[in-house]
Amino acid sequence: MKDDSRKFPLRPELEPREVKTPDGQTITVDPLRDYFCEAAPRVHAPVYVKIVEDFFNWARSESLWILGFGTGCGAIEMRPLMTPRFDAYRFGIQWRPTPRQANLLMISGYLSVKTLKRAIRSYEQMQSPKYVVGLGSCTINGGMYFDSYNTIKRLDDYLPVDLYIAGCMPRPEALLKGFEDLKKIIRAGKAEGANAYAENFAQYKERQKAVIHDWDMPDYNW
Amino acid sequence: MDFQWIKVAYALLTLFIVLNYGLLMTAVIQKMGARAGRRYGIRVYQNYIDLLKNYVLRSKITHGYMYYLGPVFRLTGGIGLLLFVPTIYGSEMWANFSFSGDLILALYFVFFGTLGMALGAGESGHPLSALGVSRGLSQVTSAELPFAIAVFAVALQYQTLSVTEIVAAQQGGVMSWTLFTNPFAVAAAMLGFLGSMMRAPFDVVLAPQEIPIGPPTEFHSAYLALLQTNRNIFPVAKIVIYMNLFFGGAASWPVFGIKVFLLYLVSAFVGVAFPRFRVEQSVRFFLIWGVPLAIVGLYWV
Amino acid sequence: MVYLALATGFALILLGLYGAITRRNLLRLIVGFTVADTGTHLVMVSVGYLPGRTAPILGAAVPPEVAALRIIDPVPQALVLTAIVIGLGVTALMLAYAWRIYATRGTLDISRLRQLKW
Amino acid sequence: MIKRAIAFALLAGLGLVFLALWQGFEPDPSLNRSALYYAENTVTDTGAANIVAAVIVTYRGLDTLGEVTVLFLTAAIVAMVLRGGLADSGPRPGRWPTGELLHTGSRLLVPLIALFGAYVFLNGHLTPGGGFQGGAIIASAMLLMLLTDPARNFSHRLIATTESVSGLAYVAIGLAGMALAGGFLDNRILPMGEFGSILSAGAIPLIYALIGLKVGAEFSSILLSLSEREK
Amino acid sequence: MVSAISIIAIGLGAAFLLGLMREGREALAHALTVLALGAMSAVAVGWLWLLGPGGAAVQEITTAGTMPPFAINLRVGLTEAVALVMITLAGLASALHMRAVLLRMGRRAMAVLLIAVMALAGIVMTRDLFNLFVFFELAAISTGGMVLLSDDEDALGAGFKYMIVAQIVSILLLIGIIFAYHATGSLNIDDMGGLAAMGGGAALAVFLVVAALVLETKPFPANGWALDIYQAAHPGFSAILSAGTGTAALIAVDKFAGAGGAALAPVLTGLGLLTFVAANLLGLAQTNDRRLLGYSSVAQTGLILAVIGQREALGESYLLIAGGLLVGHAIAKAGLFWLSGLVKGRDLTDWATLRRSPLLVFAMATFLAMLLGLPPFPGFYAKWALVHGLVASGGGALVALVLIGALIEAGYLLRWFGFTMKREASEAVASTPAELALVLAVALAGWGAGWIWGEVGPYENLLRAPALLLALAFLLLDWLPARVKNVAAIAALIGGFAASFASYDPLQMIFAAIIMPGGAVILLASFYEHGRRVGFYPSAMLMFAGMAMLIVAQSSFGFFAAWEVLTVGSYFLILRGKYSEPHALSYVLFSLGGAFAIMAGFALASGGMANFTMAALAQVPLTLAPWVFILLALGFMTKTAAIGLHIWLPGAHAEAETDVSPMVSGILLKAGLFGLMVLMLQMGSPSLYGVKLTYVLLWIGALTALIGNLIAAFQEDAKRLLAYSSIGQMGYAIFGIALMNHLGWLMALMFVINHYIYKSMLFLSVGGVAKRTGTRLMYKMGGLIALMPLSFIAVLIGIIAMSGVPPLSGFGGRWIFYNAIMESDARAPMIVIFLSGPIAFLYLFRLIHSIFLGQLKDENRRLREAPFWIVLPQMLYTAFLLVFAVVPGLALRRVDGYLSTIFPEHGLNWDGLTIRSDYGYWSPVSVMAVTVGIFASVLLLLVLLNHRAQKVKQFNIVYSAERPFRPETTHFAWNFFAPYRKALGFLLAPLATTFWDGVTGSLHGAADFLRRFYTGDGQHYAYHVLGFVLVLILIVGGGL
Repeated sequence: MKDDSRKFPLRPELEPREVKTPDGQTITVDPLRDYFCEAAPRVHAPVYVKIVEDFFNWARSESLWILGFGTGCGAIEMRPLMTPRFDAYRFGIQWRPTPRQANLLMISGYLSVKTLKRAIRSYEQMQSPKYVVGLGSCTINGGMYFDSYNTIKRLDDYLPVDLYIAGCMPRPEALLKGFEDLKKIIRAGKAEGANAYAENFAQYKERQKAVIHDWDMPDYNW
Repeated sequence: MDFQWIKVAYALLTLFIVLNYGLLMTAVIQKMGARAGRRYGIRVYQNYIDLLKNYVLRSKITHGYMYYLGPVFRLTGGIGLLLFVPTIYGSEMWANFSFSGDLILALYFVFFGTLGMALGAGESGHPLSALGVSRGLSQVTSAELPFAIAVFAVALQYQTLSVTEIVAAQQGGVMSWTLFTNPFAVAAAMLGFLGSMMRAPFDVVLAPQEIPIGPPTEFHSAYLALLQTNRNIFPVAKIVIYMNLFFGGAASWPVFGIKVFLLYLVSAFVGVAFPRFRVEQSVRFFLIWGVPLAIVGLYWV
Repeated sequence: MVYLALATGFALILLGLYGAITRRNLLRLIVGFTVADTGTHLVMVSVGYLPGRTAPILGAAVPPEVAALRIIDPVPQALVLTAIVIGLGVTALMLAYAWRIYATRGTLDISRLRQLKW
Repeated sequence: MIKRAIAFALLAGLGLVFLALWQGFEPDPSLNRSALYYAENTVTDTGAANIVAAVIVTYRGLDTLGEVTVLFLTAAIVAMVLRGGLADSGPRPGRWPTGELLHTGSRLLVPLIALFGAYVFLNGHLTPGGGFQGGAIIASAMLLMLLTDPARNFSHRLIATTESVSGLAYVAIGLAGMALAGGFLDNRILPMGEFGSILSAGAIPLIYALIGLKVGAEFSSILLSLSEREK
Repeated sequence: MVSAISIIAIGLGAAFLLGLMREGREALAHALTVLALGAMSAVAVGWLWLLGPGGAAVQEITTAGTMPPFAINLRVGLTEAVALVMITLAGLASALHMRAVLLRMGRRAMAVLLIAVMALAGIVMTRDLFNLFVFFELAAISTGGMVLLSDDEDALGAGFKYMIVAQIVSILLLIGIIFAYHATGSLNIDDMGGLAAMGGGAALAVFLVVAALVLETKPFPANGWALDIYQAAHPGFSAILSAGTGTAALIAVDKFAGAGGAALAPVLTGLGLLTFVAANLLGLAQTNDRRLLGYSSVAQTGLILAVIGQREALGESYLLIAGGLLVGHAIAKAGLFWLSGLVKGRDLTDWATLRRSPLLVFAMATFLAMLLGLPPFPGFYAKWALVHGLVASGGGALVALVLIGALIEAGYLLRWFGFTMKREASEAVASTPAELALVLAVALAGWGAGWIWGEVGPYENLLRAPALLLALAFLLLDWLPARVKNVAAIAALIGGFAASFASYDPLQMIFAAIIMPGGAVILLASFYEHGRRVGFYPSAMLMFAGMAMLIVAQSSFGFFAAWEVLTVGSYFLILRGKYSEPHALSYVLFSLGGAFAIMAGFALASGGMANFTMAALAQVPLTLAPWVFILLALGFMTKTAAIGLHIWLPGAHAEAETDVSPMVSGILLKAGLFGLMVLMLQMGSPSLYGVKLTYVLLWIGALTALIGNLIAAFQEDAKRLLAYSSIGQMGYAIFGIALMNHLGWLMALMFVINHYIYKSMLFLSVGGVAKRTGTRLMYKMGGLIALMPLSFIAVLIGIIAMSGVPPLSGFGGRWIFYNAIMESDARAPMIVIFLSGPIAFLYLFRLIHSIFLGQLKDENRRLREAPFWIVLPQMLYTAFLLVFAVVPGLALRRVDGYLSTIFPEHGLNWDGLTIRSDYGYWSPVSVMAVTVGIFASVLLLLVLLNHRAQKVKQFNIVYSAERPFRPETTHFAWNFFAPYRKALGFLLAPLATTFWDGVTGSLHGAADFLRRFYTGDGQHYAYHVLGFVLVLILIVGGGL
């Protein structure tokens, strides 16, 4: 994306560059256009009949694959979920190392602006239907960092949050409860954050760019 | 040769049985692993849900044709392997398409899926996928050595390359299994088996987080679902070969179920007990332990 | 007598060659070869000598009828003449070379002519 | 030092070879078959009294032709070599003039020497002597002239012509022998004459005369070339 | 006809006439000189004609009307006539060549030239020993004169050194002559037969004469003077010195050899071979072209000297051999010296300037080929006959020396040719048309000589072989545009196949099919090339002709000739690559080494018999059989690049041009396989010390497969990867043949076809990609799948086929292979070959991944698909592979049937669509159907679910929530199998390379050390001469 109001110059590797081809011609490579897909996200409305869609939603709710991405101190509260004491696996929950295969993004605690960019990327690289859960007060209103220059205050402004789990920090038990609630939302067919994100794409981007000054990526990270 | 179309139906039935068996068995084994760690572990039907979820994801991307075809190759490899080997000894019905070729066909068909998957992972453009492929190929090719030599020892032992005939030669009691008639070859082959199961200590190929998860890093939705399907069929198909070659085969579905389960359990036990090898360590491991064992097995005949 | 001549000839050859292969000066070298040549010629005529006979020229002293018994072998004599002339030619040529070498190189030292080697 | 030692060793080895030859040498008690043939047949074949001359000019005529050629060749090469250096030699300061005495003496002697040379080569088939000896004597006349008057100009042309014409004539006689007599350089193309007389022995005197002229010219040419270098 | 003595008379007369000329009439003088030399040549040629085809009797010429021995006599027989023709023609041509310098130096120089030629003619003709001396002296003095013609300042020194040596020689000669005369009472050489047997002084005299005469042939080590002259003299004169003087000296030795008696022959042989080997070794260290030619002359003369020494042993073929070597050497050396006159610089690399003129390159190639004894030149027939003759007389060790020397000679001569073709060319050659015409005429004379030798020898005349003529015809067409020639070449290949189609047996048929139609398919790719492509088509057609002749060869000679032809053709082809100079050299050296082994093997097998059929290999006596087998197998395995002999292959195949790589890889390698097959077909499996040789071959094959594959996995260069893969694949093929059973051979034959197809295809694809990307390094490519889809498909199909994954045709090969080894009980090599099997996957995957998958680079973003003509053959191969995968029976069944006639046991059964062996079964159609069925179903499912997938671009990958930096850093390709290297890297130690480097290094070191012997000091040379004589006398005397 070319934006004249850009406050920070593009990284050198993203600047358009002149390249000599093997047969001697000179061509221009614009990395942002040539290396990244520019298409905008689509809305994927439920297309099957209600009963089938319900069945699918049930399956989705019982197979929550979390992206192993810890943004803040809350990440430490997620580890015990794998231990014998909490054993989240029995609820169909597991961690995946790649956003392509995950469908639940846990924002575990405060989110600095720098990390926000990564979170957005990761979220956009997940496949819908996908869900966002905000962990702790920091994602709700900034929490104890409400006056920090460097954290975002309201996660929902930037990513479509399906569920918040309050607390500072919430205990693993709270998380388990949170997953139960999320499952309910999914089963009810109300966890359509991905579609909301696609529908209100422009607004989301506006808000994201308002805080991320060195925006050096395409609008949507496929 | 007259081909009977009913064989297709039998094949589909075999496939159905094996798929379900695989899904359940892997869940059970995972659960056993969890129990060993004092957890409940996943639900027995969890694999079905995951599979279904992945099949019906709404959005998907593609990196190109080979990326698209990679999982197809992979699953074709798994299904093909299953169908080219007689599943149940002595049954025309469950011999499936084994009339197409013998043991050699099965051995080489293993690579069909591997190659396709590697190509698909390659086209995803992810360097870590390629890294995973590099590790996987290095490891698999060396794990293949003791296995191939052992297989050859068995073929020499029974003077045939036909799987059915090899199983036939092992009938007549436990003591006529290859396991007892040529223990070294079997030991070597089992080392190779461990190497090809992608379980610890040979799972650095998929090393989660380090190279996210290796070759399938970019795969998702139905692609991943196909791979998952394959992960439930392919090991079973592979174990069927081992079972037929070394453990007397199976004359009925219950025997089949038990033997496959036990063999699978071997790799699971080893996996629980041992840490990871680096790739070059596993390559050396197979060359230092696997190959000599296999050679002893070969000369044993 | 003939042995003495022969020995002298051989000695001359050796002497001449010794000079030719140890002296560095081109002119001395040529002289050495001339000496050796002379020795060769001496050897040649000595070989053709038959004790107690005379030169192979017929006439009053040696009538043709008895020539076979009276004359020495004429062939080496003929050969030596040729050899002498050829030796002369070679010597002249070497001298000319020596002159030319001196003119272009300014030296008569054979060890300085080692530009071509290996 | 090493060089000397090597030279010594090598020559000692050669000396041993010579010693073996010397020890094994046994003078022939009688003429060998070649010599015997010449002794018995020279007169009838060639009519020459000097058997050596007959051998040189006739039986081994090809050698002699080669010999003459050697001189011709040497003369040509020496001229070539010396001419090549002409450019860089430059003019040299004049010499002291040679005295009147020398001039006169040489003028007196030169014709005599030349005449003697001619005598020697013309009688080559009868008495000791021959073309080479005669030619050398003629060349000594030349040498005398050069010594007495280094500044004197000689006609190269004349010398060269003499050289070439006599050489050509020699070759022609040789070919004539092929056409008219028994083979190349057969001397019987001319009448044999009376044994012992000056006009006998077929072409031998003629050939010797040609050789004499040629050798004289060639020696002169070589001397001239060498002396001109000194001017 | 005028008497031959008129050669002497004319020479002398003209020389004297020149004396009459005035200064300033040089042009006239030159005309006279040329006229005289022309007349001399005419007489010589006339006599050659009379004595040769005319069948006239030997001419005795007497002088002075007196019979020998009392007068000098001359003799002209066939040998003399040949020598006279060479000498006079060399003189004539040199007079023309040296026109400028002769005009400058004047009539005297011309007279000297005339006399030199005359003297050489005299040496040849005379039968009188002293007369011989006179002519030698004339020759020596005139040499002294001719040296002065040079512009080189150092010529003076060289001339003087020469005079020193000449003086010593003449003294020795005179002493020898006079004592010989003393002993025999005659000067006639004919009277001196067996003189040495008299012992004492006579023997010493003989040895002195022999030593002096031999010294004239410039034997090692007493030849420093000669080299200085070669280096310093005017090349025109060097030509005479080499072609004329050398010839004359050899004739003189030959004449007098009879006097030396039996003891002399081995000495001459030893001396000759010592000279041959040593001079060639010394030649290795040379950079000055003329000195190099000098060494080569010395060496060749030495070889002929050795032949003279073996005259008795060689019997009837003596003349053919000595003459062939002599004529070949004379023509070639004269031509090369004249060529060196056209080249300004004196360094070997300066010869690159010749490249500007294809005609001169042709001439140079001709000359070098003549020197090396390549077909169809006289030296080829001579070398073949020599080796056979030596073997017949039990001189096996001599054969080894001859061949080693020849190989070293090939080393420096071809290195020089490589320089000429590949080094930086300065300015164009400034040659006048006359000079050009002269050189070309000499080159053509070489071809003519080749024809004559072919006619008179007891072998087939190669220049009558239609295939070879067809290839040579392309030399004449070389001025046409490349595309026209390409059409002609394809037509020739197809036509050749159609013409001989019916006469092949199935084994030949398989090879013929890949050679001719197969070659034509590859040639389709050549349509891509524009311009004239000078030299490509003659070379390629030469290779194809050689291959075509090879497979139908009946006699060992025909087989070997074909082998050489294809080697030469492929060498020129490989040399065309941009950076292929060193690789082409090592290729041709290995090939020639192999060829020599083959020649020795055939000679051993035939016991020296000239006409030996291939079928007679079966009757080789049991004691010899293993050695024959080893030699022949070794020779063939240089071509298949078996382990240890493989180091030439990667470079040669990788650096060759795009359309050449598939030819040399897909087709040329099969020549070695064919040879091995024929060998084993005829000889079976002989045993040596109780070890079956085929068992050794099994090991070689297995190790080759292992190492070839392993190294391939670690290559970064795509073409090198394929090249190493070829090595590995050839290992498989050798393994298959060495199994010596039905299925092993079936596999090998299948493999011949399959390897041709997929290796050609892969080389073309990779070549096309390399053409577009401008690099062969795979890690610089990547992501080309979308830009070059057709190439990708070709590579994909190729690697699937090659790795043996069902359902494509490669699997058939594997299946047969496993069945084949089931029958064999050689388990240990089997294990090794198992090890190598899976490694193929590694490099194949790497090939396709690094090039086509992964990240596309900046500079490659706008690439187009490879050129149409390069893609077209690939698509044909793809189609063929697919068809072949379903119905392998098309070819397999016929081959199987044929093999049943050789190995009746354990064949295949054809049961409908299923193929059955004794052990297993395989139904290609079912495999294909099942696989395609499953694949289609699964694909359908995937398309159903994912048909709306969003196509993303190359950086749209998950990257730990970051994004890739640049494609270069995101493409994982370099050192792709790093873990494997860690584990197995020790196997990659370049042992073979180190070994061969050591060999060449020590040869070069030896040469560099040895040549310090030639200090350049004239007196040292005198020592050498004296020492040489003494040692010679010691040796011969000791033998008395």
